[in-house]
Amino acid sequence: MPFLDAALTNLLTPMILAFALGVAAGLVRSDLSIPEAIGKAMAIYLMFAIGLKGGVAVNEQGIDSRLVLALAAGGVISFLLPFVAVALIRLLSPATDIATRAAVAAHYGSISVVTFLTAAEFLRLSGVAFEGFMVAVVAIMETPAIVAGLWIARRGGANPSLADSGALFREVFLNGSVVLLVGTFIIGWIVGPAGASEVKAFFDTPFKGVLTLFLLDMGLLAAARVRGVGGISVGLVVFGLVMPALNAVLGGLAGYAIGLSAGGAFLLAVLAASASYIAVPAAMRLALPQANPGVYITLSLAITFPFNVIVGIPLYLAGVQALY
Amino acid sequence: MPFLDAALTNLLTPMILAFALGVAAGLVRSDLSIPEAIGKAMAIYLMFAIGLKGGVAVNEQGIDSRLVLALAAGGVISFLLPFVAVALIRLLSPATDIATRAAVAAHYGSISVVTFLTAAEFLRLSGVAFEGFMVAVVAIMETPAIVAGLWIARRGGANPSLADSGALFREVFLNGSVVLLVGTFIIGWIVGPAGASEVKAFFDTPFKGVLTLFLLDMGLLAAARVRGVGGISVGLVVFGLVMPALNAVLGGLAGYAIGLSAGGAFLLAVLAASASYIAVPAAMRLALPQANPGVYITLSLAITFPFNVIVGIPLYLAGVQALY
Amino acid sequence: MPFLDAALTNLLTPMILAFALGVAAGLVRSDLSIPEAIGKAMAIYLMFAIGLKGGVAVNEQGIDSRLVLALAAGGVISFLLPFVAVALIRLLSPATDIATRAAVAAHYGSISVVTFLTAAEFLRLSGVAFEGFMVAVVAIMETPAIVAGLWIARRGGANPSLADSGALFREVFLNGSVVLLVGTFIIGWIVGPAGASEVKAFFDTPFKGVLTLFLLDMGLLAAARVRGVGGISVGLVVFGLVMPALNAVLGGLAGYAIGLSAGGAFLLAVLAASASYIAVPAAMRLALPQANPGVYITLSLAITFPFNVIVGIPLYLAGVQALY
Amino acid sequence: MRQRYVKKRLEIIVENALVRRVLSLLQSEGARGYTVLPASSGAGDAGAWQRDDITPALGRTAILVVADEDQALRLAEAAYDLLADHATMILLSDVEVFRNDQY
Amino acid sequence: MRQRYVKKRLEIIVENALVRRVLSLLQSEGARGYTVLPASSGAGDAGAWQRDDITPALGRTAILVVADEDQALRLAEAAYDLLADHATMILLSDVEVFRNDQY
Amino acid sequence: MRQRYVKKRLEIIVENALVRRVLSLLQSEGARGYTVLPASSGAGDAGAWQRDDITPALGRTAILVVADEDQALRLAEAAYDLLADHATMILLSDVEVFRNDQY
Ligand SMILES: Nc1ncnc2c1ncn2[C@@H]1O[C@H](COP(=O)(O)O)[C@@H](O)[C@H]1O
Ligand SMILES: Nc1ncnc2c1ncn2[C@@H]1O[C@H](COP(=O)(O)O)[C@@H](O)[C@H]1O
Ligand SMILES: Nc1ncnc2c1ncn2[C@@H]1O[C@H](COP(=O)(O)O)[C@@H](O)[C@H]1O
Ligand code: NA
Ligand code: NA
Ligand code: NA
Repeated sequence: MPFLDAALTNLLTPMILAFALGVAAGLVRSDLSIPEAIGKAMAIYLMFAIGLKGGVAVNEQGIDSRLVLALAAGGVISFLLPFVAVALIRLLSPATDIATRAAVAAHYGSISVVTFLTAAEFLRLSGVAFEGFMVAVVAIMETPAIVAGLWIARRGGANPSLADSGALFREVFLNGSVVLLVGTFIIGWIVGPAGASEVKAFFDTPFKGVLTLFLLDMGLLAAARVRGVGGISVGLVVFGLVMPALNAVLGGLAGYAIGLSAGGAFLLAVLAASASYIAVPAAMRLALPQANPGVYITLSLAITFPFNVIVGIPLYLAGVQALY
Repeated sequence: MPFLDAALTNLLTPMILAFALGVAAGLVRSDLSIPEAIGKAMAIYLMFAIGLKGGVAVNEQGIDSRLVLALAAGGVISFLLPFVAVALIRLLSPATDIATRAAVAAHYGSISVVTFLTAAEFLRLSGVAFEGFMVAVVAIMETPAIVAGLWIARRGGANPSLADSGALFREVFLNGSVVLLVGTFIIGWIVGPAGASEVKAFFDTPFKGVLTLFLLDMGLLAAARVRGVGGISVGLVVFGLVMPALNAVLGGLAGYAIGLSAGGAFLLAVLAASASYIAVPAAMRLALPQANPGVYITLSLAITFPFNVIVGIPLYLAGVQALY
Repeated sequence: MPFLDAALTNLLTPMILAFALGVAAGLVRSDLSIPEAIGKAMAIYLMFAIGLKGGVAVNEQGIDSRLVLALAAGGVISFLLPFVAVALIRLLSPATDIATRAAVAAHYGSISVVTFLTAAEFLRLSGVAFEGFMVAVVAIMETPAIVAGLWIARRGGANPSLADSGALFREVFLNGSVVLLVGTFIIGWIVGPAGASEVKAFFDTPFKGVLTLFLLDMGLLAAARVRGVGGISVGLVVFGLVMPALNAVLGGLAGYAIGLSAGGAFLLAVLAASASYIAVPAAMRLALPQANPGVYITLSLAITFPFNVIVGIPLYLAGVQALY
Repeated sequence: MRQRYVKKRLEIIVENALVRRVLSLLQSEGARGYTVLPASSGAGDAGAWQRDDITPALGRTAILVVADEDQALRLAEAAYDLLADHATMILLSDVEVFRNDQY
Repeated sequence: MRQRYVKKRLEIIVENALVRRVLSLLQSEGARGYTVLPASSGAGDAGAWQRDDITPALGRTAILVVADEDQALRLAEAAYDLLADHATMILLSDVEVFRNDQY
Repeated sequence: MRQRYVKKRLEIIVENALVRRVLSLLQSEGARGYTVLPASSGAGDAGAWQRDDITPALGRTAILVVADEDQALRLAEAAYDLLADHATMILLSDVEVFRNDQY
């Protein structure tokens, strides 16, 4: 059974085991914790590294129409998925109020960078190539879902506070992750492989180790949210498991349709499947304060993230490979 | 004189010189300091790295009865050394109250991870092999001494606050260092050399450099405690120098007796000789608040740690090698 | 035009582009930021690394009279440049009060370590050798300018608060950067290339990458100060651009005169051209609180630092090479 | 004995995501100064949060403003209006200072 | 002018090692909310400490609770009992709030 | 009900570069204890600052001292004199404690 093999290959990497260790430590309430500044620094490091790498790949491979198609697909997917999500929540958890529903939907349209990174490492481990420009797709998918989510909320009568919408949209579109991913992507594009080799020993060689430590932290933080699961309805928990799989199908098909390689389509599936826990919560606290953060953070961090990282990634790859 | 040579070899590494620089900077009251978050991150990195390495070694070498023997010996030593310590304090500093005596004793039964790391690097530099599973012994020796110390305190009439002893023991046995060492040891065991090679560039190659920076920090922190030495009795200072040497003899003999290699016996000697300054102080503040932290922290950090790292390590190795 | 080529070579490194990214992110008010603890840790890492490297170079190359000459030249330059600076400010911005004038002058006599590092990397990229002991010159140039600045202030009637001058001078001469640079220089000198090779994988191989990340941070911080430019006179802005160029000429000529290599003379030019933003502001807040920090920090960080790093470095090298 | 003046200490504990807005409100309402203090963790009706979390938006920050009673009340009410929908805490108390003109 | 309500501000400065226990005490005593604030360093009868130390246990943290007078006193006394043996500081002061029902 | 004692809470918000001096002043003036709390950012007549800055000297820190009224006023005045030229903020307010002898 090749899928179980793949799942096991994924599971038994230091990365995923570190995540499991973090979850275990968190569940037994150990005082193990990684300082906030270090978590933030690792996130910056990881985004700098992949932005750079993606840009270098584009410098080497040149741009073709697929880059533009992939960016467009990413943007459209991020904007449309919240509509799918909101319908699914209404079905699975009718009692959830409209503001919370819209906020959750926005999270599932947007993406999780770490899920993407874990998936990219899994591709490397599996020897599957992918397009370097997929990093740019990561950046483009962060924010359209926020717009969609707020639009859904307004249509549903949960008035988002858009009084200061200029400020809001600046904060959303210029949030740190987007600026860093786009900026380092451009740097990589400019300097190319020769320039990047200067900093390879820092941004490339130790990359997987940093990701491993980061996943330990993610495990600790996901476990800290597990208690929150008790506070949400069964329907929402089901949503947190079904939505990523459904989104992966949509993302994978879109990637196939626009002519990405199997690796690229898989990454688009993973991006569609993943849910935000940084940029979107911040935007929702600003614009939809009535929505319950206990619901959207718990779903995204304690349910969907572990599901994607442990089960989803090998599953989505098997699915995409069946297509090609 | 091979011992002096060895001592000099130890002394003139960047690691030990960085420790000396830290001490010097601290003593002249320079404002040089390493942020708390960075110190904590380096500690996590170092424990992750050695846990992983130890587990990989066990994966390669297989388990034999010596692993079980070494774990048992470590646990017993950690539990028994506080009884030796408390007797020695009574002898050298009769005026010290019973609570403080018991707390100090607990510190000397437990261990210092950085002392262990410095000793392991010294072994590598000296070309002496040792058993990979010694890392598991580090983890097992952290906590039995706490139980012994509290038992000594209660027997002596200094009632430890064990009202919430369930919480206390969870906090003690699931403290971050123990969970991290054990967890990463298991990860290393599972993934083996092939899996670990994925993250070697992060957890192995730069290891010594991180340890060097960490020792700079230790030097700064030890120096910050030197003023505390003025507040403790001469007898206690003598204790802080004699106890590690005595414990090293006991630890080394135990290692010899259970059939460890010279390197392994030396590391057991170092673990016995080292004193805690993280896990045990936390436990003592919870359960023995009457004990004077000015005494136990100063002894452990400003006297025994520098003694072990500068004089003890080459001395203990010379001693153990004389045995083999 | 070889200068434009060189300027472009400098500009299109990941380091300088990261600085530009930081500036851009700061100017559009993105919430991208690097935690304080990480910035401090990177600064410590960079200083440890170059101190060590400089000491190792001296261990290899031996000391000759040029080391002593360079140290003396550095000290004298740092002490004298404030007098040039204060005259230039009086000329360009007569309305600036004497305390602020003296404080600014002290900043331009002292140095910026990151400017030095960026210049040293530019030399390596350009294949130009330089004397390893230049690191010691960095350390020696940090503080004489402070003494000169306070002397200028007192002479001008702006009474520095020297009540507690013992404390002040200890704080100034034992500030973290100086202690770290000197200390690690000595460590490198002692351990030599063999010893340093133990920690090379941490302090040397990833160096440029850390510098790149640090320059991203510098860009963010420089941009945060740009708003301050509106609050200072045009004369002062002109000063912030003219002074470094003038100081570079003086530094370069001094290096040439004392027989440094072209690379060494260039680095002395860069040190002379650079302005402090860590040690000197601290000293000025203590001893010259009347001086306006909005002026000296803005000049040093938002004007002179970017000027040096982007335009100055290739310019000064072209100038020095014309001399040799 | 140096003369002292009675002022109000206004403290606003607010989600990180809103700090920028509160500070521009304070500025536009004419506050002379403010000090921002970090918080580590907390809990309230809207659930628990901690600074170490991956989601910085849920973290809280304390904003301290010292001002004349009138001004402090005005600032407090403006903050209250701005933050009406948000999980926030606004505190007012008495405080004495030496410099009357600084606030 | 919006109505204000007088409450008590309770501050407990306690060793890091004890924060968890104090928070569960507050919870079990029915506190509606709390905010934890970091401290950098300090000194008292039990000696000096600093946050950057290798031994986090000696560091201190400030716990802030706003509550009705009765409740605040009850919490303060319970904390005092819990921490009787420890080097701690418990402060009570007056504070005004806008939302009467939040505390 | 346990007896409470009225004390003064003295808060000094001061530039990082001056913390050491203020603490030795407090010590030499006989303060029994103090607690130092970090601050993140701020603004006042002397401009804005933030802790993340490259220049730590401009950052601010809050020093908290609880003492008897007399002692607190003496400390406050001494601090005021020491810091006369500096951008600083000194606050005094009322606070109640359980242990009369600790301050
Ligand atoms: N009674 C309280 N005492 C202290 N802090 C509180 C209190 N209530 C709320 N907070 C703080 O304010 C935040 C928001 O409160 P809430 O809207 O009740 O969730 C909490 O997370 C706490 O940090
Ligand atoms: N008078 C005081 N003012 C402010 N903080 C204090 C005072 N006394 C004690 N503290 C704080 O409470 C901690 C424990 O106090 P103590 O039990 O006196 O050592 C000290 O380390 C300080 O952080
Ligand atoms: N009215 C105020 N409220 C709160 N903090 C203030 C106030 N005024 C000044 N500060 C703080 O004290 C520092 C110095 O104040 P200033 O001397 O006015 O620049 C500021 O940067 C703030 O952190
Ligand atoms: Na998604
Ligand atoms: Na021991
Ligand atoms: Na200069």
